[in-house]
Amino acid sequence: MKKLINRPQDVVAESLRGFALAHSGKVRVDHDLATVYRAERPLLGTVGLVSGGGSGHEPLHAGFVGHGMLSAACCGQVFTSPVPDQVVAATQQVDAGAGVLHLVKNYTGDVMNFEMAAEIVADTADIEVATVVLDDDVAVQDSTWTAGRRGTGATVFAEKLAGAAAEEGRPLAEVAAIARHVNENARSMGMAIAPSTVPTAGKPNFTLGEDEMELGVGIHGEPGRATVPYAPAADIARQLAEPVLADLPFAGGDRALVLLNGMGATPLIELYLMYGEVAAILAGHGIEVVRPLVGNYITSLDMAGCSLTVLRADDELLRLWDAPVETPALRWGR
Amino acid sequence: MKKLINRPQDVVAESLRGFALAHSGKVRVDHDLATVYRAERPLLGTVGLVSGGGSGHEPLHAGFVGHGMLSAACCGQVFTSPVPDQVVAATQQVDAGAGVLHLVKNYTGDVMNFEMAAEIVADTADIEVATVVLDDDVAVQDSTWTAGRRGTGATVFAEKLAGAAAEEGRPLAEVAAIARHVNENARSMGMAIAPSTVPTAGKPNFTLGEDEMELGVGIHGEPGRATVPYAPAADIARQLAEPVLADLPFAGGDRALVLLNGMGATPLIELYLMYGEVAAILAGHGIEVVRPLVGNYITSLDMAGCSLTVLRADDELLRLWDAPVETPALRWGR
Amino acid sequence: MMSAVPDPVAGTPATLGVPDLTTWLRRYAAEIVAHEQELTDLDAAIGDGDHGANMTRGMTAVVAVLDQTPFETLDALAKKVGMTLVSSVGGASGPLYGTFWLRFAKPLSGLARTDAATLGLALRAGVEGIQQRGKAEGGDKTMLDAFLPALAAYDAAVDAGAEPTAALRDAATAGRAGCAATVTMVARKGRASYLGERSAGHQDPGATSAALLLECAVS
Amino acid sequence: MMSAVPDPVAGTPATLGVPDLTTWLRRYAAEIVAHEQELTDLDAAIGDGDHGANMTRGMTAVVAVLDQTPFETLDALAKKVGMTLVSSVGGASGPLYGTFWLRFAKPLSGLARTDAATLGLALRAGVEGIQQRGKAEGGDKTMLDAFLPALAAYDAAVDAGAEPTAALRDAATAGRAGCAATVTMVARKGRASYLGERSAGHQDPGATSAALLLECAVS
Ligand SMILES: Nc1ncnc2c1ncn2[C@@H]1O[C@H](COP(=O)(O)OP(=O)(O)O)[C@@H](O)[C@H]1O
Ligand SMILES: Nc1ncnc2c1ncn2[C@@H]1O[C@H](COP(=O)(O)OP(=O)(O)O)[C@@H](O)[C@H]1O
Ligand SMILES: [Mg+2]
Ligand SMILES: [Mg+2]
Ligand SMILES: [Mg+2]
Ligand SMILES: [Mg+2]
Repeated sequence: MKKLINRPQDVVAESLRGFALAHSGKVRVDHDLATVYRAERPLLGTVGLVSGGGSGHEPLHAGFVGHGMLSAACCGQVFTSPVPDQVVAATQQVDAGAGVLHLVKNYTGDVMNFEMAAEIVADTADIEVATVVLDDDVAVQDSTWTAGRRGTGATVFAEKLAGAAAEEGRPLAEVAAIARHVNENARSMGMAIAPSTVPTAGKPNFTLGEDEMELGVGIHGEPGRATVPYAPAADIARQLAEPVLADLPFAGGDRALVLLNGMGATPLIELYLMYGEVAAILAGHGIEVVRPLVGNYITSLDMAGCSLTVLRADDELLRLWDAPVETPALRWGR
Repeated sequence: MKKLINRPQDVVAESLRGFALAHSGKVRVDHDLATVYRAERPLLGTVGLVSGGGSGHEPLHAGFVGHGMLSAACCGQVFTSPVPDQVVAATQQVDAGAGVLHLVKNYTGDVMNFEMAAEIVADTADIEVATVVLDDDVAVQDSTWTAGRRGTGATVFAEKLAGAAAEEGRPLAEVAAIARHVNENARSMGMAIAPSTVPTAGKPNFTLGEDEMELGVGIHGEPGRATVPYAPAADIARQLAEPVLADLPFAGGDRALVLLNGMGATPLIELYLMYGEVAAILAGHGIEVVRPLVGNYITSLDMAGCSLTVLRADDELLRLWDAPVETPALRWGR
Repeated sequence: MMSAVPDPVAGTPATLGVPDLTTWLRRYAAEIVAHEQELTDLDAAIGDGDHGANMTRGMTAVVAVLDQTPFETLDALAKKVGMTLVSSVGGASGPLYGTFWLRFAKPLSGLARTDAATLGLALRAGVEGIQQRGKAEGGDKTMLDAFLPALAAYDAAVDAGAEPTAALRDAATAGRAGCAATVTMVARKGRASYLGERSAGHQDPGATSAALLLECAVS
Repeated sequence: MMSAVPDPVAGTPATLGVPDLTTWLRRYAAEIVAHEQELTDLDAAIGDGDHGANMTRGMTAVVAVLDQTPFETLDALAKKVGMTLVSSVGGASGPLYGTFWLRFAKPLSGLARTDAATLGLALRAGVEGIQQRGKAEGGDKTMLDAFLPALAAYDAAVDAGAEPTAALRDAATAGRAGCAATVTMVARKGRASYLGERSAGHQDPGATSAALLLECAVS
């Protein structure tokens, strides 16, 4: 395993050190609790947005802390959800009297740690907490008997759109409703041509032959639902888009926000090419992409591959999307 | 070779197709000549900025077309400079009466093709053209008897800073002087832990053992000056920073803009970690980083590694850096 | 599996005291470190490859607590262990093992030593805590597939009049068997469930660390 | 190296006409395609691995022109070839080979056929064009290391009274030898120069495509 790191156990702490220096003045990092805050104090009476999860998905979540998006991001170890202490501290820090929304990707560990944190906050502080769990990944069968679907690309949309609503001063219930609405109207699917390597593990999580790819992967280097033959981009786009579109289902005339996301080691030249293929398929279904986003936004360390997220948009979501945002990874309007 | 592509020969054209769709309304793409323009017409009396080069370095250059930065980017085939036809057309299109600056990275092919284009423009049109050749890479020995140093990370700074000057309505000579000033005050050095693969070549340009890395690489997948033992990030940072700082040389008290750049396949978590190491070294030399930039800005396809660019800053450069920019890859202030 | 540490329970067959629990935890920490790569590899196959690092981080933190703080009662010790795991592990295993020890503490309130029956209540409370927190059942291919049969075996032994050591030994044997049985299961909870049928054929990492935990009580 | 195409010059030993140059170019295009991987591999070793793709793209464009447009004079044909290469190749080789043909055209102005001496002037003009454009010299490990000895051999043959075919054959032999000599050279121009001493031990890709070009004139 070759990576630009020192000791594998120190990766998250040391990366946060660089992150803090790279964005000083904009964010503040609590290094003891590996938690990133906006540099500016929250506006009194606005809802706080706390998210977090395992590290290795950069820029998610730390890169989305800032005006118009998250109030705080709790960074776990690589692919390991944060602990309740982090979430409790963040919740207390960002509360500005209007309550705090926890945005949680649906993984057993994330759900349980945020749940314990919410219990602790309920027991010890007078802060209203709402939780929205994101589970947009159609690669996983949904069922009450399983861990359910994973939270992936919809998280980026939820953080931006709920963040914009919070910035408008809307109450906790409405901000949470927006995040829930995003989750209900978004679907994702991912694939990989090369696995990722967790630093402390030291070797790839799965192996693939020269003519194989992994379909339905998540963002934790876990193998996907199936190993299938490596295929041209046009074919991959179809294998991602069809299950996504069929699941909601999306229909002709729908407007959509689309994220064509890189898994961390796939260069932009390929992501744009993939986006061209996906856009053609969506156009063929009569779906109008009103806001496309192409790049590395929710990654899986050094995995090579991509994921597609389609979010059915309405005027309100579009307005929230276009609202100013100023974070390390997403910025416009200021 | 596995990539998210269709036919290797079509990569550039198809990627540009997706790029055009992803940024429609902001950029306009001439697909016949593989050239990207701003969607809005140039302001009369402002200098046009044309750059370009081989593809495979995304977001450079196409991702830097827009308000406050480039007027047009001519995209060559992968790692192959554009042809004069592209540059001639771009120069004619973006001229708004104040002349056009060609920003050229110092590679034999780029220099000759831009040179031929400038000759053709001089012969056929009444457009004043100035050319600034960027050669900031300290890995290569400079000499009038060789091809000279490569243009790498300084290009990003030159495009932003000259672009801001052009946006202010300053005359061609001044805009060119800024680009030249940037080049004279910037130094870069790169390294790789894994090589890139040119799609049409189908295999990596060089090979590295599990405990080797390549020091002094450029951005064209070419081998570096030396294969050295793979080392921890702190050590790599030293191997990049020391030759960079010694070359200008930089001195205690200098203020600097710093680019810690990913080569395409290195995830942000590692780039931030590397930035932390570099920042510590710069601080140790008494150099104050006034504007850091961490991410994939000038890449080498799917090469894993990073490069460091340090630009000695003054108040004017800082002001130009902070000026609004609105491009696919760099955006603030609007 | 057998460690060189002498059996702590052997000298006090009828009860388990604070020093015994301390020795158990230290031995577990050492075994986790020794099995870190194995746990990580198991997790890489059907999860995300961090279970070894997670458990090592957690048990290292527990050992640091043991080194620093003397405990008078079993519940104070177990509660601190639970809180330490919750605060240092993260992921699925952090809240689950954390909850195990937090709940384990309750029936032992104020006790410096416990007999076999009360220890059984503590184990049951701990395992039920895992069930409540994780909403999994036996057969879902999780740590419960080690804990549930272990608990049943413990209770059966105590019902038959066994002392803690013997009952824990039966629990460890059943836990290891339960862990082995996860190999053929299709996961319905945790990360491995994403793999569907592909999860069969691999031993569950959490069941493996749970089997280890039980073995460390007696070996 | 020997192609199955019959020698075009053989039938008209004293002169080289438009059909001969056309055949030369078509043969070169075919040989470039046949050697694409080799040129790419050579370029990967000391450059950026695109010389094969570059030359294939350029010569494919040239063949498309030949298929579409009839040419009456050598200079019209050569000029169009040069412009086509400049417009389709890019990189270092595009301007250099483009300039070669653009300058090659000049001494042949208005001619449908050329004798050995005038052809020599055209070759010289072409090679000098490469030198002017690229500012390299012999020994810098570039295509010039094939072209310069080839030109000298051509001139010597013509001075000794050779017809075009024979002179071109000498040029091809010298070009191939010059290309082989690049193996030991340390590059001072082009991308390979970044490697410094490490560039030694590899044959220059541009010298290889140049040697091929000369061989295609006669084989
Ligand atoms: N809902 C659950 N109930 C009980 N145990 C679970 C549950 N989900 C996961 N586990 C256990 O947790 C183990 C994984 O732990 P770990 O790898 O540390 O966390 P993560 O899955 O978050 O990476 C699994 O092997 C399984 O035994
Ligand atoms: N200055 C120069 N003069 C003559 N030939 C050169 C010069 N620079 C490069 N070359 C030739 O060009 C060849 C490389 O061509 P190519 O790979 O197509 O372009 P690039 O180097 O831009 O990728 C080299 O092998 C060398 O023979
Ligand atoms: Mg995990
Ligand atoms: Mg090239
Ligand atoms: Mg795990
Ligand atoms: Mg080349």
